[in-house]
Amino acid sequence: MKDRNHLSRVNVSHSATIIENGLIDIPMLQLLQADGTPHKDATLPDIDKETALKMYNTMQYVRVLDERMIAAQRQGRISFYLACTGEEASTVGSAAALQDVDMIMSQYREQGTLAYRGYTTEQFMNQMFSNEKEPNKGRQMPIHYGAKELNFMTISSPLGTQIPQASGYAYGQKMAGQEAITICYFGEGAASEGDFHAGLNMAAVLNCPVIFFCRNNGYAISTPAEEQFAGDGIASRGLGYGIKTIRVDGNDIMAVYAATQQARKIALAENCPVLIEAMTYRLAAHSTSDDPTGYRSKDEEEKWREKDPIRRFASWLQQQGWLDEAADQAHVEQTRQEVLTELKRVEKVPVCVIDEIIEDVYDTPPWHLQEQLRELKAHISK
Amino acid sequence: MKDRNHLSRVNVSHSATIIENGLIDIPMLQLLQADGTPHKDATLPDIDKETALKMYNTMQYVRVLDERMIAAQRQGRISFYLACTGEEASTVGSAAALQDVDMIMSQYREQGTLAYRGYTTEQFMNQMFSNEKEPNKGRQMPIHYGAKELNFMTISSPLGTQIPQASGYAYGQKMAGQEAITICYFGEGAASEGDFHAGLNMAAVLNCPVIFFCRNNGYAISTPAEEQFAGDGIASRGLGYGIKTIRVDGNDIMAVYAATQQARKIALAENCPVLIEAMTYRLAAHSTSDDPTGYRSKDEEEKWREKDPIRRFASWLQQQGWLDEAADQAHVEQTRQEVLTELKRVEKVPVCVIDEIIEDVYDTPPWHLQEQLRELKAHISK
Amino acid sequence: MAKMNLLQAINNALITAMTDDERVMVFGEDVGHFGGVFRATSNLQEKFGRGRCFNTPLTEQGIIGFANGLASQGSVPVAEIQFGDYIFPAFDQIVNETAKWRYRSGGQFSCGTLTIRTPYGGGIAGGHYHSQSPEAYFAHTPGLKIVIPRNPYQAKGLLLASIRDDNPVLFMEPKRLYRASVGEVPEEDYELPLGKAEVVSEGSDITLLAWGAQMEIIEKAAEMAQNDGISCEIIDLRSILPWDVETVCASVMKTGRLLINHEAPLTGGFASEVAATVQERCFLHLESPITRVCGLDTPYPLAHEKEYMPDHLKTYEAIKRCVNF
Amino acid sequence: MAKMNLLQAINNALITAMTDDERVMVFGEDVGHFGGVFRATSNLQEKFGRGRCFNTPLTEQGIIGFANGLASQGSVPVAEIQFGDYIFPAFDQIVNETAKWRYRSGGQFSCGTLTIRTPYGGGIAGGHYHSQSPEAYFAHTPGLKIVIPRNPYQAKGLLLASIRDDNPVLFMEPKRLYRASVGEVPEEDYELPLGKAEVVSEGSDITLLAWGAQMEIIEKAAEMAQNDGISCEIIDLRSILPWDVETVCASVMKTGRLLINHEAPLTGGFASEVAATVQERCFLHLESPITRVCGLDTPYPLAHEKEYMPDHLKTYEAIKRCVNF
Amino acid sequence: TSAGAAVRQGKALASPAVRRLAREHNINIADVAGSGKKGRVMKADIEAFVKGGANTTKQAAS
Ligand SMILES: Cc1ncc(C[n+]2csc(CCOP(=O)(O)OP(=O)(O)O)c2C)c(N)n1
Ligand SMILES: Cc1ncc(C[n+]2csc(CCOP(=O)(O)OP(=O)(O)O)c2C)c(N)n1
Ligand SMILES: [Mg+2]
Ligand SMILES: [Mg+2]
Ligand SMILES: [Mg+2]
Repeated sequence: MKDRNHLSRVNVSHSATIIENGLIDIPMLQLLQADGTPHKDATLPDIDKETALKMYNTMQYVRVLDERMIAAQRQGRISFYLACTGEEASTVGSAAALQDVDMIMSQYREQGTLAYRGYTTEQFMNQMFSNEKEPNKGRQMPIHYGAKELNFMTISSPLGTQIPQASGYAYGQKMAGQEAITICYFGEGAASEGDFHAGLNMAAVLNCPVIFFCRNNGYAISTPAEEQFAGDGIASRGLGYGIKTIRVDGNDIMAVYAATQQARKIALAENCPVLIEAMTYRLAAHSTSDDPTGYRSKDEEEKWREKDPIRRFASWLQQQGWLDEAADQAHVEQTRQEVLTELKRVEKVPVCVIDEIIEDVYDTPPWHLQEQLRELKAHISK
Repeated sequence: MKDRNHLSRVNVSHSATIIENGLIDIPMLQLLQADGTPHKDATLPDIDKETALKMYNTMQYVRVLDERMIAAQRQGRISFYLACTGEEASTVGSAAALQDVDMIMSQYREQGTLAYRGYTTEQFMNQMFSNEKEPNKGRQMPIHYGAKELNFMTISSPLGTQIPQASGYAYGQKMAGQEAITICYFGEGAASEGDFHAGLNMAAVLNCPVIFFCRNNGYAISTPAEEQFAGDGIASRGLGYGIKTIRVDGNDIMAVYAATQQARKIALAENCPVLIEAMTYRLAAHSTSDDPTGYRSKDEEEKWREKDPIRRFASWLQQQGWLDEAADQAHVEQTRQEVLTELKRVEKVPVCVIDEIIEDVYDTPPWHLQEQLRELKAHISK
Repeated sequence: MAKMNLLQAINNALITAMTDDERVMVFGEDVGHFGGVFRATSNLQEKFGRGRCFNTPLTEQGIIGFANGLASQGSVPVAEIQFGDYIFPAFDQIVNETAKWRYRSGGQFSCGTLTIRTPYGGGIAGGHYHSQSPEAYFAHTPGLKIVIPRNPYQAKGLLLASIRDDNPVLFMEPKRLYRASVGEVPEEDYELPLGKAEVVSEGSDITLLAWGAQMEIIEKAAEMAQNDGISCEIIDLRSILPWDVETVCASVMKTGRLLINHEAPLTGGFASEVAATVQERCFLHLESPITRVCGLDTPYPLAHEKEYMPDHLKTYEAIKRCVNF
Repeated sequence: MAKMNLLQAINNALITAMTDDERVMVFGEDVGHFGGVFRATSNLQEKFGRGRCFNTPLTEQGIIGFANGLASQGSVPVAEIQFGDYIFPAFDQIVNETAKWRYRSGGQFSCGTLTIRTPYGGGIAGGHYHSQSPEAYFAHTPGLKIVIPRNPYQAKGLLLASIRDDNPVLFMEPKRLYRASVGEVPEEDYELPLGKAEVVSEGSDITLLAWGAQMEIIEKAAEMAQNDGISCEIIDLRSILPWDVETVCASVMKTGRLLINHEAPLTGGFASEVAATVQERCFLHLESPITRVCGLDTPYPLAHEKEYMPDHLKTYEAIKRCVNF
Repeated sequence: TSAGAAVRQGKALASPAVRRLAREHNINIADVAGSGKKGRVMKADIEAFVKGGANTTKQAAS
């Protein structure tokens, strides 16, 4: 047995050093200025026009989807919705830096990743109308997407649970010899859960190729970040786990793209986790059940509206001559129409047959569930 | 509503900065050298002879207690024991820096704090023999001490649970306007529990006057620290919570004493938590159920035996002219006798009457427990 | 008296408790300035200050861990878990710590002052993470009390009693009734007894037992049965732990039949405990098998919520089966 | 065949499973080079490498969270929780995640390959944190299977079946029997069925039902009853969820009497589910009330462990009460 | 009928409440022939048995 020395890296001092906030600076990577012009000393990631436009269009797409679905919820057509307005760059930018083989485990505000992967309007609608065409069979509330063929793990409401799960998934990918990683999204609120601690620590110790992507959007429902933690954001925790950490401007899609590309490279090459903290703002209400006027000012929202990630990227694209404003407007309008059309079509699709109520509890329904279904059907037929 | 800005403290950079291990140095406070001589540039805390000797004698006392009780367990006189050999300075040194009004919430290897508070040999024995004289009424395994009059919270086996509890206790002390803090002890293993994360984060956000005292003794049963975490010990996590943090040589009682005094002062003055990481080594087996030869070398143990905290402090005391070696030996021998005598006396004390089996489940036994007791007694009387 | 909905009655109870005893503190996710996602803690922070009503970080295990420590110190914490479905991260703190605190310390310390409030139950299109009724998960835990009110009057009186009872209480609020249930509530301070079921209406042919939001369901079913000439005795259990065996058994001795209704899945639900106990104690009085009308043994579904629910129709059919057995 | 104790049988099953399928991975606190505090995972790291058998940090919620993710990826995790008493921090991951994974995703993903092993039960002077029998806490959770073996032969066959069953299984090991129970175990690969009870011996006057370590107890009690001329049918439930209603009811239809024994506290224990179901299905056959011989409704004590235990004497007395009802 | 006896396997088929009635009348319920489905003993059977009449005994019924 080799000797172990858990003090091998520790230096001695003879007067007390108090380690505290402010001791280290965790800067935020920003490549594009507010007007879309790159910072002078910034090196932009290599990106082709096609990818850039796909990223842009996906952001626009989810913005439109959010608007339409909030309206649909107000009209009572769906029961619930949760928008990502203001945070489109974080999720779309990171998704664009991944490969399709990578598993996405998300919290719930990451429709941008899903749209980028190719989830169609019809699929979105099927999920939100809980109908029989939805692979999750209408068993979960709206926004709990899941798409095996897109390597997008079905969303689960309890917060933080996906964090240690992502470590385990990534460990499995590594053991199976796959050239793939797992990315795990969560909010700065969810990062207070015990599962966050467990997941990050395990990933570090067990060398799991996983990207922990924290959307620090300033709020967890009504709770502001300052009542959520007292440290320097979530990034400052990376050090405590021995996890390489990058903080990025979540409203700058180029910065998010670059940081995630780099994180993926590190995770794969070194078989280790990387933590990204994207600084952004939840411009939307928490969900359609929420009214933010109860806990924050319009003024504060307004300041952030000016940092709109879509506008910033549009400006850059225009500077490249890749985006024509009129065509863009037309495209957005077309998307709106398409969403509306699908919505109208899909809301007529029926829900699953009642037999599905007992499926997927186990691999096959045990006798007692079969009996319960028989009784239920007999009752319904009365 | 005032505007909030969770980015107010964040600087911007235009190229990615990766935050990683090694970025900051968390030195370990050490005041006494291995031979007991103070480091040249060290300022020792003010300490009078009486306090110093009380600390020393308490260390010796628990060393003796541990030896005797391990023997008693081997002889089948008690069912279980857990020694703190090698870690006496961490617990005794920190206890000495507290006031009696401070609440102690410990993990299980902190008999030094209890002995320092004045828990008697008889009390130790009562607990370990689970007898009727024990305030916990023999309901828990040996070493699960609890003493309300000494402000020592009854120990609970599940690891880490006391950490958020300590935050809550301290919050209550603050709200009640007491000039008191809570100290919470735990091992580096327990620090992996989700409760650790919750407890530290809540203490920081809710301004709780609590000292989190981590004994990093290199092992959690058989699991070495390197398989427990990948960061720089537990201290490096303090930064992530925005908690003032001190790392200290856990085998140097003067350093532990100084650090804890300072921590207490900060906690009270600023109404905030302080994290202390004491670097030490579990010279003992994990417990009497454990055999460390299965997972570590004698050689490694030997290296640490040379850092014996008791010897180091003895040397310093001798240098002060406060300790006479012969008298010390005699005192140790006397302690041994006293422990043995109490052991023999107490092992004859009976356990609680059977009626106690239903007490303290609720404030008063509800009718169903009374009925269960009646049936049990009827059964026993057969 | 004032007309209040269930949320207002709870808010009113909290104000009463906090006014009466300054050791009472209310906290949880979003309960501070926002007043909770259901607004049960509205205005408390304004009235009693940030020290006594505050947001916590988003960690249920932390909330209950913190509350346990605070209770053991002598304060009177009323901790909110935002949804009953999210109480499970705190399961260890509740089952291993809260419940065993007094016993393990021989009564030296306890969490007797702790109350945990949480909304539970379905019927709100919430799917399996906003609809669970987890009472049975806790009912296997000596040391806890579990209390569930059925309307605003009950809610205020039982919550005040829970806060003041010297035992930790899990107080579960039927969220389907939060705004739907409205009734007269005394403005003054009053308590209703813990551990006591209430015979809501007397009858002779069968005893119907439920709690919380399902009380409406069995009452509706009883009305339907009444039209068939079946006389139902209706009991609100109110306390799940310890539960009122005496009242329930006295009723079953009289009627000879028992039906228990709960929303949680059948297997391992609390109805099983009731049935097991009653068949033992009232054996020779039973005219028909004790019947459980409960949720299916599946996660709480969304699209088929209506079918899943043990509603008045299923209950009515079961009553007839019992009586005609 | 080889003589093995229960621990060796488990170790042998793990070796068999890991040899057979390289996706099988074994992990938990101290399970790596040390081989687990009870040594159930001895030599696995040596044999199969650190990648497939490893220590985890000390976090039960993390262990199960990690295992859930790993299972959903297609690996076959066998996660150990060091003591059943310490499974509660993982309660959320098990009850809200593991169990609902397949359902919520419409079968797209599942944790079907997951097995959670944990020692449970008392009789080892462990007090309330090393003695609990938490099966009932989990039995209210559709989507889980719960399996408990009574001896080495059963342990190997049931564990292999659990690992290979395409549903998450909580496999609870009676730690009192770890070294105490020794028996012949085939060295080759075999499986015993999940969801099936076993009639261990036939009888006509009363059915005795138990699982795990309590099987010894009811067998002993049955012997005593035999001397009084009472013929007991003895059933090992083996699977707590889903449980074998058919076998148990068939037996009770025959004997007319049922006694259930478990170590966990009475209230809300799994015996209540069995009693509730059997009284409904075998109603007209019951000669006497279904009787539960269980732990007291207190935390598991230390000094009074012996008195707390539902032992053979209490069981024997209860048998007589049933038969002479 | 013999079929009924086979189903009953020597034990009575009856609700506990009916069993109580039998106890109150001090009769062995196994001696009573059931008029209900599969030979279930009903309250009326007990009452008839109490009033007497050899043809209400189990032997007579089988
Ligand atoms: C375990 C758990 N507790 C509470 C909730 C209720 N809840 C849903 S979202 C939310 C806030 C989450 O905030 P954050 O993680 O910052 O994400 P964001 O909404 O800002 O994207 C809360 C408390 C939940 N879903 N799960
Ligand atoms: C929740 C929980 N999980 C597991 C255990 C079993 N256990 C007891 S002590 C221990 C190791 C603790 O190590 P550490 O915290 O470093 O303290 P040390 O023993 O080194 O003082 C373990 C795993 C437990 N008591 N509680
Ligand atoms: Mg947020
Ligand atoms: Mg340790
Ligand atoms: Mg109370």
